[in-house]
Amino acid sequence: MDFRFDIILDYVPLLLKGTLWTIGISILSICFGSVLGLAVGLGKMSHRGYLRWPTSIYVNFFRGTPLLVQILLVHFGVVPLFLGSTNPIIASIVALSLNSAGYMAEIFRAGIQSIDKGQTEAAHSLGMTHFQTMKSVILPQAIKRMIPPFGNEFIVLIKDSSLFAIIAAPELMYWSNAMRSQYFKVWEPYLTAALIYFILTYSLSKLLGYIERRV
Amino acid sequence: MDFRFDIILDYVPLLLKGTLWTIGISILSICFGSVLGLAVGLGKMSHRGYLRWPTSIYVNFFRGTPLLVQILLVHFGVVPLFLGSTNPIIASIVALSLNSAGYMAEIFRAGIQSIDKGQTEAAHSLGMTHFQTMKSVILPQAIKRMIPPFGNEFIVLIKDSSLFAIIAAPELMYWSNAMRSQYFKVWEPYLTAALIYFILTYSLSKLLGYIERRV
Amino acid sequence: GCGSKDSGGTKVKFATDAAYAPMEYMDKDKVAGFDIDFLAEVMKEAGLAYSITNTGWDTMLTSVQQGKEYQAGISSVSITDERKQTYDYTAPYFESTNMILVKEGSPIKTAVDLKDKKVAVQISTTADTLMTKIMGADNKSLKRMDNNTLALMELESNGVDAVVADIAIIREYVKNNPNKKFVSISDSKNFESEYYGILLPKGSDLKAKLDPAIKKVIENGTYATVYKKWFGQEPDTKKLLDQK
Amino acid sequence: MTALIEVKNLKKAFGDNVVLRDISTEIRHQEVLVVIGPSGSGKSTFLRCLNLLEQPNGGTITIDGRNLMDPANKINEIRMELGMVFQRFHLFPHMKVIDNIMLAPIQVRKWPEDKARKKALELLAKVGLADKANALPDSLSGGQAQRVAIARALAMEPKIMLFDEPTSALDPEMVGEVLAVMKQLAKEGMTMIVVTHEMGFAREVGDRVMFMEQGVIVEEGPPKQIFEAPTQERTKSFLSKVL
Amino acid sequence: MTALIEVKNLKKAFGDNVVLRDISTEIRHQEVLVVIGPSGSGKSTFLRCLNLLEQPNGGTITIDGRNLMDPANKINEIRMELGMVFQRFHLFPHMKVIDNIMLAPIQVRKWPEDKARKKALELLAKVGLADKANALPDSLSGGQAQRVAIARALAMEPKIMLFDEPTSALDPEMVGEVLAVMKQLAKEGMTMIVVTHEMGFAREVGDRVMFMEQGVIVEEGPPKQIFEAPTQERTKSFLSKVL
Ligand SMILES: Nc1ncnc2c1ncn2[C@@H]1O[C@H](COP(=O)(O)OP(=O)(O)OP(=O)(O)O)[C@@H](O)[C@H]1O
Ligand SMILES: Nc1ncnc2c1ncn2[C@@H]1O[C@H](COP(=O)(O)OP(=O)(O)OP(=O)(O)O)[C@@H](O)[C@H]1O
Ligand SMILES: [Mg+2]
Ligand SMILES: [Mg+2]
Repeated sequence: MDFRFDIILDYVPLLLKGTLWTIGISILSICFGSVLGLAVGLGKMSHRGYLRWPTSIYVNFFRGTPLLVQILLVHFGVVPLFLGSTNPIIASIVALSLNSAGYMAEIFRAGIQSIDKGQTEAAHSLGMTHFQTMKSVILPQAIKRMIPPFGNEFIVLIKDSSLFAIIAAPELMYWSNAMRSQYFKVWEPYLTAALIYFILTYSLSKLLGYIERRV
Repeated sequence: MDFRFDIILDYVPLLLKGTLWTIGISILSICFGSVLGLAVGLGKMSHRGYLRWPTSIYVNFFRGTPLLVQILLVHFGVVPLFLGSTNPIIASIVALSLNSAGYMAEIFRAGIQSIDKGQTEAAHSLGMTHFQTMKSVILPQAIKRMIPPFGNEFIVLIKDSSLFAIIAAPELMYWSNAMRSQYFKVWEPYLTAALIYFILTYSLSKLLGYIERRV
Repeated sequence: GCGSKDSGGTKVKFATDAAYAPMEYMDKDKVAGFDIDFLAEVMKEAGLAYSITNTGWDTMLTSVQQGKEYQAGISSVSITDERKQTYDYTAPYFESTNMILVKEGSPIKTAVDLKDKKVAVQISTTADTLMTKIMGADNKSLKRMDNNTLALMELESNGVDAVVADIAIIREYVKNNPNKKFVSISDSKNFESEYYGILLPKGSDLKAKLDPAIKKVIENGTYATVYKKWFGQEPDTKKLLDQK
Repeated sequence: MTALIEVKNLKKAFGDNVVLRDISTEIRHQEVLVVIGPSGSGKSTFLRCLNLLEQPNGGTITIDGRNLMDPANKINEIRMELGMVFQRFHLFPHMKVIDNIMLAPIQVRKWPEDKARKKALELLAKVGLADKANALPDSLSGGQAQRVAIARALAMEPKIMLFDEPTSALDPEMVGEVLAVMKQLAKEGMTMIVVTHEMGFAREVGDRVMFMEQGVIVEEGPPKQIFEAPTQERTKSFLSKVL
Repeated sequence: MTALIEVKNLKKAFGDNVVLRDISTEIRHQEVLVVIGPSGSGKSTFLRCLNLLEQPNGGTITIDGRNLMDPANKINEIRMELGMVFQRFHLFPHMKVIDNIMLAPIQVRKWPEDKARKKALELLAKVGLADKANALPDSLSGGQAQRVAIARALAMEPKIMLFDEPTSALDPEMVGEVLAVMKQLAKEGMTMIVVTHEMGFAREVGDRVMFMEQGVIVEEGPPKQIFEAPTQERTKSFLSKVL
């Protein structure tokens, strides 16, 4: 096999630009996804049917269908509805946020339910309200337990963002595809992409391991 | 929007055939992936460096790079090496098994480590060997705890199998793409696919919930 | 790049799927290719400001159909009766035919020989449509790959006996891989000529502006210059102009 | 003198499992009531009903004249009047000892921070842990943690203290230090309900001992009478096992 | 008569934390040794070193003439001679009571199943649980679970039984039934090392009491002497807290 390093070198600036987009899209999505996921997760744990039902459906839908399909629905359906036109970057962030919220909701739920019921009871016995208990007692503890699954979700999200190449969001995979179609080559673009993704996810997992030990 | 149910009806036989392939590929992959994942997971927990190192790298690689890249590597690299020519179905099963083994390894590890250390000590204090303890005491308990993450992994795998459309494995997404290609329509094929994927993953999660309660 | 909000202004916005070298592809971060150069000449002739964005295939199809964000698409889209139900086209601007690529020494001589062989095509192309007709929609030996690069890789790795793709693609590939011992076969009997047109929403008023400009560019020799730049030979402009 | 807590025909079931059958009793101001009984007899459930950690299925509970079952009474205001100490401490592990104690006064009683801190330091001194204000709960021994838990409950200035087996998760040599704090509290006139297996404490500090079994009060009376001359067969047999 | 267990200069540290400093003692055949001491003094670690659940850092342990530190001795064969009972039972929750007891004899001693079953039923009868053979561990009370754990250890026919606070996770009314089984064992001549806070048991059944603190043996001797006339200040102060 004639592996052409020259075309990789040619594309390095664009691949790096794409990597920055990948990182940016992922960070924004995990932020929005976490906020939305917390709301959905709390809704799913609620005693009230009118909160529990729709949030359950939300989680089932976003966890139960391929991201690919969700991307197409957001890109061609949701974004044009609000903006009047398509926009691959906004669609990427919206789709990935909605999708990861489904997973984050379950992470929040599991994290909260992993806290000993005694903590809640102790807070209640002191006269604290449900909201005060959640805010000052449960969430601070739950969030610490959520770091590992949260980290996994972030890693998944970075890899999933590669799917946005199909709606031409200018992230890492998009430029790999451009390289492929210019030179009719598969290995050079995709092995390079794999390496970059690996560096991203591996450093992230090391970072998270470090945070986990520190907290 | 003019939603054309007639072209969906046209494609129903092919979509169903594709669904069967999706199910078949997923089941075979989760089986192979579990066996391999158990081996890798035990290796990762080993005290011996020569077992722990390679298995760690395996897990990091398969969890740290996009499946898309792994598919291409297996399809154009690994399978032709052994068979002399490409074969999309074998490549799908191999790639998905290797990939899910990386995740199953972590599931096994977490499941085993979730069992109270006292169980191991009790077995050891009775004179049981490490292997006997694992087989008769730890694994039977760990496997029960692993049902939920195992179920999640199966669901992820079903959705991931949609990526095999790009190397023309005749699964559900492939026929949806074919439908899109024939009629230049996006909604009909992809919404139909989303619905079928949802039915698959939703029934699976219900089934797993049932098993979990029964065991 | 990303599109701007204002679609009703002066600029005509074109979408393309720049993954089809040499017709249209990404040369680093710029869209390049025959279609792109040709479009530049046409828009100059028509006196219209325009921009072109790489949106990917699906986005192009969907958004041109709506006609709101992108008013036209240029991406080696063959004019077919099926597609005419959903879109309008400008006058044809390019004659293409599909070609077969096989390895040296292959017994395949014509398209009919492909019937019981394994064939790879890019999904959604006219090659896909043609081979679907010859081999049948549910034939497992017909591998509809995500893109032509994968189809060609499939041939290299012995996954298929032949690839069918647009002549420009096959030529570009052979040019790029001179030492790989591939043979390209044209079969005008089974693979009729097809014509590319610019994709427009149904009832678009752009057709009235673009058609004369296209005619002019072809007639005044500009077309031939661009064609030669990309394919190194003279186009058959008479045949193109005769098409309706 | 009228009762501070009045319990009438209290009933509680979990599904089919009837845990409290028909409990009626009164607790007077400054009284120390010791509750004993075998595991599963409903002792904890009884305590937990008093501050509505469990919702009773029937009967009435009146605390300081307020009917707990009346929906007009805010549950959090009632809970402020009852301090509770649990078997397994349930300190908040992510907060320093002093913050554990200050949390509820600030959030619930809306005290300014310096007032809450002053009170917290006072209470820490009282339970003998003035030097542990900035320690994290995980660094405390069991006996220390339980004393902090007592201080935390006292910080809300409750009228009544509920103790649910406060020493049974402790190593034997730490039991004494917790019981000492409780004795001191009783001496200062706190009204207390204590579920415990420490018969020495019951004898010395209890004004009244109540023996529960299978959701009913089998027998109650002054410690001397219950321990030395129980009238019921079941009381006798239980005491023979634990004394 | 020579010693069944001989411990010489035993040392054990976890990282910087030296837990056993220099332990030397002997246990004779049929002797019952009771180990007492405050939390963290190294009592559990001492027991766990005897059957190599912890690897000692120094010193020698000789059991029935075999040197534990000698790599030629198979660790599993040594462990077969020592039955261990833990504070929290550690029954295997996925197996019926009888299968818990039969597991090791079948897998380790390679007994045929019917022999193992016969032995298991015998032992269940002995601990008073003949009717629980087919119950699952989770359905047992604490006292029952601990008696099953004793039967499980006895099924391997060990020469020595080690008990690590076998009653301190139990409700008070269940302590008696477990101690009764242990007394019976002692009477039948089993060699036993018992870590416990049950001073009544120590006095009645113990041949010798050993008081540990901070990884050393502070004092040892017959129960009467240790409880009534301890020579060391530390022993006195500990006993004053727990008696
Ligand atoms: N939240 C609950 N859901 C269902 N059953 C419960 C719940 N809490 C307690 N029970 C049941 O109620 C009964 C009495 O429990 P309770 O904790 O009040 O007993 P107790 O006297 O405090 O026993 P112990 O001495 O073991 O603490 C038990 O059978 C228990 O299983
Ligand atoms: N696996 C371990 N790793 C690190 N330190 C340990 C480990 N096991 C015990 N220790 C430490 O060794 C010391 C003695 O522990 P050990 O359990 O032997 O005490 P103990 O006398 O049995 O106390 P207790 O009465 O609480 O059971 C403690 O400081 C403990 O923190
Ligand atoms: Mg209780
Ligand atoms: Mg211990």
